[in-house]
This record gives sequence, structure tokens and C-alpha cells, in this order.
Amino acid sequence: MSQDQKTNMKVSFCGIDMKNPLTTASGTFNPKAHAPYYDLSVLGACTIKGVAEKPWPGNPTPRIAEVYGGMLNSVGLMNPGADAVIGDDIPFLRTYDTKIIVNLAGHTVDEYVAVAEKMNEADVDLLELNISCPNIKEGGAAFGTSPVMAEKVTAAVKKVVTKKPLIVKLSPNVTDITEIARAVQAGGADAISLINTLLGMKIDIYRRRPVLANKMGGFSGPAVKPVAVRMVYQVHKAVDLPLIGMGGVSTGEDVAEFIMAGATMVAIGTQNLIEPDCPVRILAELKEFLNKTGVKDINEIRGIID
Amino acid sequence: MSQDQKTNMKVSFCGIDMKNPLTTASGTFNPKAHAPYYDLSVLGACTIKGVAEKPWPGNPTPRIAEVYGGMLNSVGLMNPGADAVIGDDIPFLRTYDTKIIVNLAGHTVDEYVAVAEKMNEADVDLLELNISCPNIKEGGAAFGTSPVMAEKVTAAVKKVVTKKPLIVKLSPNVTDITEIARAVQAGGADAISLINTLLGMKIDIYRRRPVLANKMGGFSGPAVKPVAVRMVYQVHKAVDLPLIGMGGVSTGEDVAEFIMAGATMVAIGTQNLIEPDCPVRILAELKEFLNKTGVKDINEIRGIID
Amino acid sequence: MPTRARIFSNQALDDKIYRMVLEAPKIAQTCRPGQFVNLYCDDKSRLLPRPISICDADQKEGTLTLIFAVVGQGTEEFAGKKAGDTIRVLGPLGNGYDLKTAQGADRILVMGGGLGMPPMLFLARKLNAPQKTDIYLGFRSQPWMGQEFRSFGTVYESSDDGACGFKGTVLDKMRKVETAPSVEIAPSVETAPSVETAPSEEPAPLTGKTVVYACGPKPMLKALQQEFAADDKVDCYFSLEERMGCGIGACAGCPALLRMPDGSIERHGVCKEGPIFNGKQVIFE
Amino acid sequence: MPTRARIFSNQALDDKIYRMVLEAPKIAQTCRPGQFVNLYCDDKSRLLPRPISICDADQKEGTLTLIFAVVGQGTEEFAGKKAGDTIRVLGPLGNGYDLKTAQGADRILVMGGGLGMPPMLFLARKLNAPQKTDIYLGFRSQPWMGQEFRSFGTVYESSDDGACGFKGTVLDKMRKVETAPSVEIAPSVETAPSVETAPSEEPAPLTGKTVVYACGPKPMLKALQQEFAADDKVDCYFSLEERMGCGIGACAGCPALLRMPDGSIERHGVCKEGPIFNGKQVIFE
Ligand SMILES: Cc1cc2nc3c(=O)[nH]c(=O)nc-3n(C[C@H](O)[C@H](O)[C@H](O)COP(=O)(O)OP(=O)(O)OC[C@H]3O[C@@H](n4cnc5c(N)ncnc54)[C@H](O)[C@@H]3O)c2cc1C
Ligand SMILES: Cc1cc2nc3c(=O)[nH]c(=O)nc-3n(C[C@H](O)[C@H](O)[C@H](O)COP(=O)(O)OP(=O)(O)OC[C@H]3O[C@@H](n4cnc5c(N)ncnc54)[C@H](O)[C@@H]3O)c2cc1C
Ligand SMILES: Cc1cc2nc3c(=O)[nH]c(=O)nc-3n(C[C@H](O)[C@H](O)[C@H](O)COP(=O)(O)O)c2cc1C
Ligand SMILES: Cc1cc2nc3c(=O)[nH]c(=O)nc-3n(C[C@H](O)[C@H](O)[C@H](O)COP(=O)(O)O)c2cc1C
Ligand code: FES
Ligand code: FES
Repeated sequence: MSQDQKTNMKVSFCGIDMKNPLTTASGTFNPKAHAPYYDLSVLGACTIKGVAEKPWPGNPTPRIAEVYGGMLNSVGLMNPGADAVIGDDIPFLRTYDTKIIVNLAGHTVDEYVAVAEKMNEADVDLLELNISCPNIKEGGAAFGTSPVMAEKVTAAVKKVVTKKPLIVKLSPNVTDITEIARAVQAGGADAISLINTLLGMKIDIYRRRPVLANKMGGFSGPAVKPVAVRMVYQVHKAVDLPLIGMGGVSTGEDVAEFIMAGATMVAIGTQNLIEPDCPVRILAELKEFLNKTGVKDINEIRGIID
Repeated sequence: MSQDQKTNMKVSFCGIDMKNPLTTASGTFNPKAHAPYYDLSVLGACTIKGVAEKPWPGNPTPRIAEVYGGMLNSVGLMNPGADAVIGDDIPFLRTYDTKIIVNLAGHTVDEYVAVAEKMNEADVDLLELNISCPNIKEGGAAFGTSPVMAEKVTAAVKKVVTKKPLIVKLSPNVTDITEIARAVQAGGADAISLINTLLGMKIDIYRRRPVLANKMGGFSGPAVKPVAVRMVYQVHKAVDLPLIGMGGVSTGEDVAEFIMAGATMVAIGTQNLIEPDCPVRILAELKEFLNKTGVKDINEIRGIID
Repeated sequence: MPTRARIFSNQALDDKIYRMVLEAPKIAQTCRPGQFVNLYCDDKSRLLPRPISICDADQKEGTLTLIFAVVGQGTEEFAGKKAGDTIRVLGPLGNGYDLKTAQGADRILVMGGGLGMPPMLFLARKLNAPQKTDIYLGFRSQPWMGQEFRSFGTVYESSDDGACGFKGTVLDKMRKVETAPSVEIAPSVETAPSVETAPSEEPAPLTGKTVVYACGPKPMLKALQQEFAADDKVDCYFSLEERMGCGIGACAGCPALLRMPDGSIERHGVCKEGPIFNGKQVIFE
Repeated sequence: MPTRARIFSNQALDDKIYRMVLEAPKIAQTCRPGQFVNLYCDDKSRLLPRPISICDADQKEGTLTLIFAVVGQGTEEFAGKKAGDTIRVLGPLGNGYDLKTAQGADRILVMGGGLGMPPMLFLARKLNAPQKTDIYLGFRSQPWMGQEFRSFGTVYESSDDGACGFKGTVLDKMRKVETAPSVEIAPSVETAPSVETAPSEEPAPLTGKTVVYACGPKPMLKALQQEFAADDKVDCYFSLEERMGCGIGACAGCPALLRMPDGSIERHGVCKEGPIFNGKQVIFE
């Protein structure tokens, strides 16, 4: 613990070298909002919020509710559209030494394809297809909860994503996560990320109405971690694709837990919102854990759970 | 708040009068273990642990793990069998002024029918068919996650349960809870209870193995409440059966939240394990909330959320 | 990055209203009126920040003053803190009020309703234009602050039940005062017996260029917007409130709807691009 | 029902081992050796109880002594508590040791390994039979308790690295001592310079009726079971540990597997029907 054993932190993800396995979870990280708090170059990759081809207004407010050990959000993929992101966030992020992952949103297969085509040409490293947002009626969850639809949209997007690896992000709101994972593998996904938010609800019993204007919302934070670890573990056993694990990560030990469950990279979500510079602490904790337990290369411990 | 407005707390559930809507969640309450801590007669009903026709040994230990805001268990429905429960727990509970709900476990339709037949004759008030335990390979979750199987087992059990109302307990580990709810309604269920535990996992990263001997386990406690409230709300809108809501209840306000979401009764689960006499406090808090907000009859607020 | 700050004092001003003074020199040195801080709970079941406006900042002492109402479990936790305890705080956050507009204005109206009042103290101090500043404070009933404002302008109190000052809203009071004929105003800097200036000292009607700074409940802001919508000589700055996930502009949880001069609708985050907006542009739902 | 108890003192005995004295008169009055209490965390992310054995109880003072190791976040939280702080506690829980068997026995062996040692103090005090009691204490390295036991029997220390007493396990030490030829034993009640009795005072071999009370790591208990399995003159009582959900017998989380005299296998909850079991019946997985 005292001497830094210089554990290798580098991982290769879809053939891309990442300086470490840490990334951000889409929608919980904003390059310009977070940049004042720490050097974004500490991250292996930055994953930015879900972007559609055209701007989306998102859902009415309140969009945020607090729950025990986590939060609900019904942001509804509010985003300024692909062009704005290409013109603004992406060049800004390129000034940092970190890979860029762009999360793609759409209501229909065509919309997904449209934004994917644009981002295929953009100066980014990987694309993450979000078929799992519980906050939009069409698209989002509808694709993520049906194996047939999941395969179909993956295949359609994969066809146009010729220049970057394609990650598909799965919803936890399903009976059998491995079924969806196999479907997106069949559709041509290069990698899988999981979990998106659980679908949750909170009622303001004094006002007798849901706290969120949209009634239900996506549940995230430390409270969801056991479900996330379970699903990463199941998917790692079921398919042969690299994984980005996420859901409730707030410490370096949590990162190790996801890696042991089978994740190659691990994304920090809600914790970015409550502790803007948390990746710095989490990375230090991860290194300390690895040193303490004699791990020389982070790749050694991936998926070691039977 | 100061004067007790004497809010009516009585509810009628499947035609049975309950002095209040509180019950216990199966497997988190043991009559003889809890009796020393408070007068069990404060409860509208006592729901006892899952019982099979013959004794079950349950899963290997460790069976319990702590997670953020909750716990995992892989007890695996360890139980002493129907005869022991009929000879022991039930007469003991009958000395209290509370209704008795027995939770039924099985691996196959025949096993479910066998225990249901026995309990149909026993001195209990309602039966709760557990088709949602994530901790046993056959039965349990397999029935609870398929609408076809859920309907089939409900219908088979309903046929022999001639003398008491039959509640069916649903698993939250499904893509669409309303689909399962409609299936058990079609199978003849008199009521629905939900949620059972979410499937979760925790890894001991120092020992590099799951904390639970059984690897995965049922996730319960305050952390799961947003999922539970959402599902009770969805099922209340989808079917026309009375509901027992549960999942993470730890305060009187939580009880009110489930009732507003549509539950007629509300079960306390994990909180029974960490605060043995919690029903006394929770009932007092519920009464205080009702008085404070001018509710004269608890039945007024059921399902008032649009 | 949220740092632990020592609590210098934490006192009840009224039933469920507390005044907390924090040692937070970095924040105190850089903050502007209208900005806020995130306070975090120690209780691990409550992870989201609680945004609280900066009521005042003392650069020399390195302290921040916050005034907050106990409305839920988080503020309940804060109320239980004692001098010497610590609390996690992040800030300053948000844009703060535009003070420049006030320099070119003939009159400044500072309007605080309920818990919207505390941040107006820091604003009024920084404006430091007692001659042309009228300060309207609206209480539900008994006043729990007010005297502090008196060096910075003429203070008018009102309350819903008439327990203090004028019975009615701040807007009702303002209408009565500001539409009366102009006389020279003596700023109530001296130790007047009552906070309210005597009825004889009637202020100027809203003839010159006026800036309205307001913070308070939505109905108050809505009414103010209506009042001044058509009046081009009046600039309005409103402080908005929204449920927040982060407070730093990262979660897209807190958009304000604005109608831009060209008629288009834009969304701007209350936490980072606000909480202060051009009051005439805000669309209230 | 878990009640808040005031902490009288909380001191480090060793690196990561703490001795906490609690004011818990009700528990102190009714508890028996071998019973435990549930301690609860204040941190709301950790809801399950932490079972900790009662190391000693003072009925007159109404205090409980607990000795615990810091192994995770819960015990870390407890270690941070100071005199005057409070902690939630529930108990006494569990069955406790069968003391009657000891009355009819010729010899009593009390064996504590590591954190299994503390509860043996309360046991030894209640047995109060120094003449026929041998107390074996096994440390990893340096001793962090031991003197307290000396009024209640002959104390033998051992340690894994030989840093204190005999180098080896408590069982190794016991084998050496108890199989030597019998002499009259002088209980080391007096203020002997070392805790260990001089090598010359050799105790009786295990000829008469003997009771073994043991608490410690699983390998130690397993070895003890093997040692005495075939010896009908020896009764064994082992204290078992298991991950617990409730500690009161409600969750079925903590079964011990027992082989009954008729060969059948039964499951008994460690928390309510244990933690003390007939050591010969326990099935170690
Ligand atoms: C920019 C800004 C400045 C504010 N300044 C002050 C101030 O100076 N003094 C003051 O008393 N209050 C202020 N508020 C309101 C204050 O943030 C809430 O009263 C407080 O967060 C309630 O927390 P709680 O845990 O007690 O309530 P709970 O209802 O238990 O909180 C649950 C969640 O809802 C959020 N929440 C609840 N009410 C509000 C609200 N009105 N606005 C935003 N989020 C809310 C909480 O932050 C938390 O995430 C301000 C709000 C904003 C947005
Ligand atoms: C009957 C009984 C008596 C005990 N007496 C003592 C004692 O006197 N002194 C002492 O130092 N320790 C004792 N232990 C062990 C003690 O309960 C654990 O070390 C403690 O719970 C660890 O908590 P933690 O939060 O620090 O660890 P964490 O690993 O963070 O705890 C996570 C969860 O696992 C449980 N857990 C972890 N380790 C154990 C364990 N070894 N046994 C049971 N549950 C565990 C915790 O209770 C908690 O629910 C006893 C255990 C039992 C069953
Ligand atoms: C406010 C918010 C916005 C989110 N927006 C997106 C999004 O645009 N696209 C997406 O794939 N996931 C989105 N998510 C889900 C997260 O990326 C992540 O999958 C989830 O929050 C679980 O991780 P956590 O528990 O660490 O937050 C969002 C989550 C939050 C809290
Ligand atoms: C230790 C334990 C054992 C359980 N055993 C059963 C059971 O036998 N039958 C059943 O239907 N549900 C069982 N459950 C699920 C609970 O009844 C309840 O549905 C779930 O715990 C959610 O409620 P809670 O969050 O309040 O605990 C068990 C839960 C726990 C924690
Ligand atoms: S609160 Fe997160 S963007 Fe404003
Ligand atoms: S810990 Fe719950 S029964 Fe023993």
C-alpha cells in the first residue's frame, strides 16, 4: 500500500486503448459543467449525454426527485441536437486527453440511424446506442425491452456506424437481461453497456401527486447497485462482448466490483451529480485497492467471479 | 394533530375486515420471534413465511448480505413444512386479535396445490401464493415471470382454495408487471400482493467471490421502494383486484404512499428485521399523517394518484 | 469538491426558520448576490444537494450567512446542527444578479417574498444605493428579518395576515407606494422606530428607468411579470427555483422556459444559467 | 426497540480492536455469558445489525463491555464513537452458555481464539470455579487482553507468531498442558508476574468429566471437535458465527447445521437457538 506498485490501469475496449477503465455515465456528465472541478483527462473516456439528430425539449419539471440512496429523473433526453454537440461539446472535450463516447437517442429506427450517421462522421471515438431510456414513450425503453426490436435497431444503426465501435446500452427493466444482450450481439453490437435506470416512482403524499411531473422516472444511485452488478455478471456469462458496467458506483471498490463481475470499463453516473470531481477520488481508491490486494494489472481481475 | 380525530383505519380486504391496513411481509416476520417485542394484535394481519407441503432446507450460508439501504437474502424458502406451521405458528397467532395470511411455496404446480389444499383446511384467513421467490430454481420466479405459467399455477391453486381468498404475490423482475397481474387475475386470483424482492448480487472483492453462497439473492429494504411504488401504481391501474403493497416500507408515510398508489393493505418487510417492534411506530406515524392532513377514513386516499 | 465547512452559528429566527453562519472563506470571497450554495446531508439516505441562496457574505471574516426554512428531512437535519459542527457545502453556484443595470437606473425595487427575502440582503448591500432603492419584504405573519435591510433603502413590510406592516402582498404594497406622487425620499438609514418609513414620505412613482429584483414564490413573480410586462422602462430580474439534481449544470434537471425576444422558446438551466433570469422572458407554467 | 445507549468509554486496545463500555442497565441485568447484542449503525446506508458478544456485564453499574475488531464500515463507525456519544443497541440476544454442565464437571476448559476471547471473560466470571478452570487464549501476535481472566482460572496464552506465550494454536498449547501428569493446581489468582502459570504447575490430564467452552475461528472449533469427538467424558459448547439479517430469529438467515444423536440433520438459527451449540453436533461445511 505504501509504495505505489504501479498497477497497470490500461484497458483495451473494442480495440481502443483507454488509460484506465473509468468513464462517465451518459446524462450525468456535462463537459463544460464538470471541467472547472477537475482535469477531465483523468478519465479513460468521457461519455456525454444522449443526443438526437434534432433538439429535444425533454419533459416538464419537476424532473428530479430524491429517493433513499438515489434519485429519480425524468429529464426525457432533453438535448440540443447533434449539430450543437458536434460544434460545441466535442471540440471542447478534444482539448483533453480522454476518449469520447457519444450516447445516441431516437424515437424511431430512422431517428437513431440519422443521428448515428452524423456521429459516425464526427470526431468521437465510440458511439453508445441508448435503447433503454425509461423516460420517453417511443424508442428508448420500447426498443430495450423487446429482443426483436433491440436486434432490429442495433442492426440498422450498425449498418451506418462504419467508423467507430458501437456500444448498445441496455435497460434493467426486463425479465431476462441475457436475452436482450444476446439480441444486440446478434444485431452486431461491438460492446454492451448496462444498466440504464430502473423505472421508479415517488409520491408527494402531502400534495397527493407524483413528485415528478412525468409521474415515473429513471431510478439511479447507490441504491440500484445490487441489480446492476447482478446484470453485468449475468451478461458477462451470456455473451462474448466487452462491457461497460454501471449503476450506483460511488467508490473505487464499487469499480472493482463491476470489473470482477465482468466489466471492462465502468461508468460513474449519479455520483458525478453530487460530487462533481468524484472520478479523481474514485480512481485513487481503485488504485489503492489494487495495490493493497496485490493486483499488478487491472485486466487480471476482470470477470473472475465464477 | 393534537386531538385524535379518530380516523377510520379499518379496511375490507377480499371481504375480510382488517382493523388497519398493516401486515407483515412474508419471510420477515416470525410470530414467536417477534411476539416478545410488541403486541401482535396491533397488526391488521400477520403474514407468515413461505411454507411448502414438506420441509425445505433452504440454501447454504451466507444467506444474508448488506447493501446500500437494504439487504440481499438467499434463504431459499427454508421452512419446516405445512404440518409444523399448522401445529405451531398458527395456533400461536390465533391467540392474538389479528388475521392470518399464510404464504405458500412450491417447486411445481403439484407442490403448490398440495400445500394449498392443506392450508385451505387450516385455521387461517387468507392464502398468499408466492410465485416470485428469486431464490429457488424451479417454481418461484419461473412461475412469476411468465404470464402463461402465472395464470396456470394460479388457476390450479384457486381450484383447491375454496375456503379462503387467494392472494398471488408477484415478482418485480419482469419487463411488464401489468401483464403478469392480468394473467393472475385471469387465473382467478382474489387479490395481488407486490413486490417480492428484486434480484441482486454483491461481490466480496477481497475474497473475490459473491457474498452470498448462492451468488444472487433477493434485494429488499428502503432502497427498492421507488420500484415497488411504481409497480403498485401500475397494477392498480391495470387490474381490478385489491392489492397488498410492499417494498421498502419503513415509516407511516411510506404506508400512505403505497395506499395512494393503490394498495388496500401494506406490508412491512425488512424493517421488521432491523427494528422488531416497528409496526407500533409505523402505525402511530400513519395515524399522525392522516390526522395532520385531515383524512377521516383511510379508504378515502386509496389510489388517489391519477 | 463539496468541502466541509465549520458552522459558526445556527439559530432559529422563527418557527422553522434558521440562520446559519458558515466558515467558508473561498466561497465568501468570490460569491455574488443571487448565487447559491449546495448543502449536503450527512444522512446517507439523502444524497442530493439542497440549494440555499447566499443571504450574505463577509469577505473579511470569510463567513457566509444562509437563512433556510425547515420544509423536509434535509433542512430538518441542517436545523439540528450546532456551532462547531460541520456541513458539506459547494459553491458559489449560479449566475447571480445583474448589478450593472441598477447603476443606470433611476429607481431600484428589491422585492423579497418569504424565503426569497434572505438573498435580497446581500443584493441590497452590494447595490448600495439607498437613495433610489425601495425594499419590499413580504411575510406570512410575524417578521423574522428586516432590520438588516434598513441601511440599504427604504423598507416596506407586508404580511398575509397583517401581523406586520401592510396586510397584503408585496405587490399590493408596492402598488400603493410607488404610484403615489413623488417626494424626496429620505432613506431610512437612521434609527427609525419602525422599519416601515412613515406614510408621509411618499416615494416617486415609477417614472424613470427602474430595475426590479425579485425573489419569492411563483405567484408573486407571475404577478410582478404581469404588472411590468408592457412597461419598457422597467427591467426585471427574477430568481427562480426548481428541483435540482446537481446544481452545477450537469443533469439537465432544472430547465427554465424562456421566451426570447424573437419569439422562440429556449430552455436554460436554473442552476447554472440561472437562478436569475430576465423576468420578462420567464414562461411560468 | 433498539434503544440508544450512552457510551461510557471506547478505547483502542490494539490496532483495530476496541473496548466499548455502554450504559445499558436493562441488558446488563438480564444477560448471560455467551449472549450477544445487536449494534446498529447511524449511517443510513447500513441498516443491518452488527452482532457483538457481551464481553462483560456489570449489573450494579448497569454497564456492558463489548470488545470488537474493526473489519468493515460498520465497526469502523463504532470505533469512531467517543464517550458521551450514543449507539443503538438491542439485546440480550441468543441462548448463552449452559453453565449447569460445568457444575457437575471435574474440569473446565475455556478456549477463546482471537475475537472469540472477549465473551469468555463474562463466562469465566460466572463459572467462578478457578480451581478447575483452565483458560486458553489465542492471539495472532501481541496480547490485547488476558489479565482480566486471572481470577477465574489458570490462564495460558498462545500466539500464531510466538509474540506472546506459546507459539502455536490454543489447541497445540492445550494438548501440551492437559496431557501432562496430574498435580494439584494452584489457580493463579495471586498476582503472578506472568499470566502463564509456571511450567512446573502441570495440570491434570483430561481424566475426569470435562466441559469445553469455546469461541473462535472456525478452524479452531473444527479442530476441537475432532479432538474430543470420541471422548464421551467431554462436553463441548461452541459459539458459532453467521451472517445475520435480524439477530432475533425472524429471517431464517443464520442456520447452523447440527447432526442430532439419532443421525438426523437439523437446522437451528444461530441467533436465537444459538449462538451456543453442543460442539459435537455442529456440522462444519
Ligand atoms: C436556487 C435555489 C435557492 C434556494 N434558496 C433557499 C433559501 O435561501 N432558503 C430556503 O429556505 N430555501 C431555499 N431554496 C429551497 C430549498 O432548496 C428547499 O427548501 C430544500 O432543498 C428542501 O430540502 P428538504 O430536504 O428539507 O426537503 P425535501 O422535500 O425532503 O427534499 C427532497 C428533495 O427535493 C428538493 N427540494 C424540496 N423542495 C425544494 C424547493 N423548494 N426547491 C428546490 N428543491 C427542493 C430537495 O433539494 C431534495 O432534493 C432554494 C432553492 C433553489 C432552487
Ligand atoms: C453471535 C456473534 C457474535 C459476535 N461477536 C463479536 C465480538 O464480540 N467482537 C467482534 O469483533 N466481532 C464479533 N462478531 C463479528 C461481528 O459481528 C462482525 O465483525 C461485524 O458485524 C462486522 O461488521 P462491519 O460492518 O464492520 O463489516 P462489514 O463486512 O462491512 O459488514 C457487512 C455485513 O456483514 C456482516 N458481517 C461481517 N462480518 C461478519 C461476521 N464475522 N459475522 C457475522 N456477520 C458479519 C455485518 O453484520 C454486516 O451485516 C460476532 C458475530 C456473531 C454472529
Ligand atoms: C439525470 C440523468 C440523466 C440520464 N441521461 C441519460 C442519457 O441521456 N442516456 C443514457 O443512456 N443514460 C442516461 N442516464 C442513465 C445513466 O447513464 C446511468 O445508466 C444510470 O444513471 C445508472 O448509473 P448511476 O446509478 O451511477 O447513476 C441518465 C441518468 C441520470 C441520473
Ligand atoms: C429474509 C427474507 C425472506 C423472505 N421470504 C419470503 C417468503 O418466504 N415468501 C415471500 O413471498 N416473500 C419473501 N420475502 C420477500 C418479502 O416478503 C417482501 O416481498 C420483500 O422483502 C420486499 O419488502 P421489504 O423491502 O419491505 O422487505 C422475503 C424477504 C426477506 C428479506
Ligand atoms: S440541477 Fe442539474 S443541471 Fe441544474
Ligand atoms: S439472523 Fe435472522 S434468524 Fe438469525
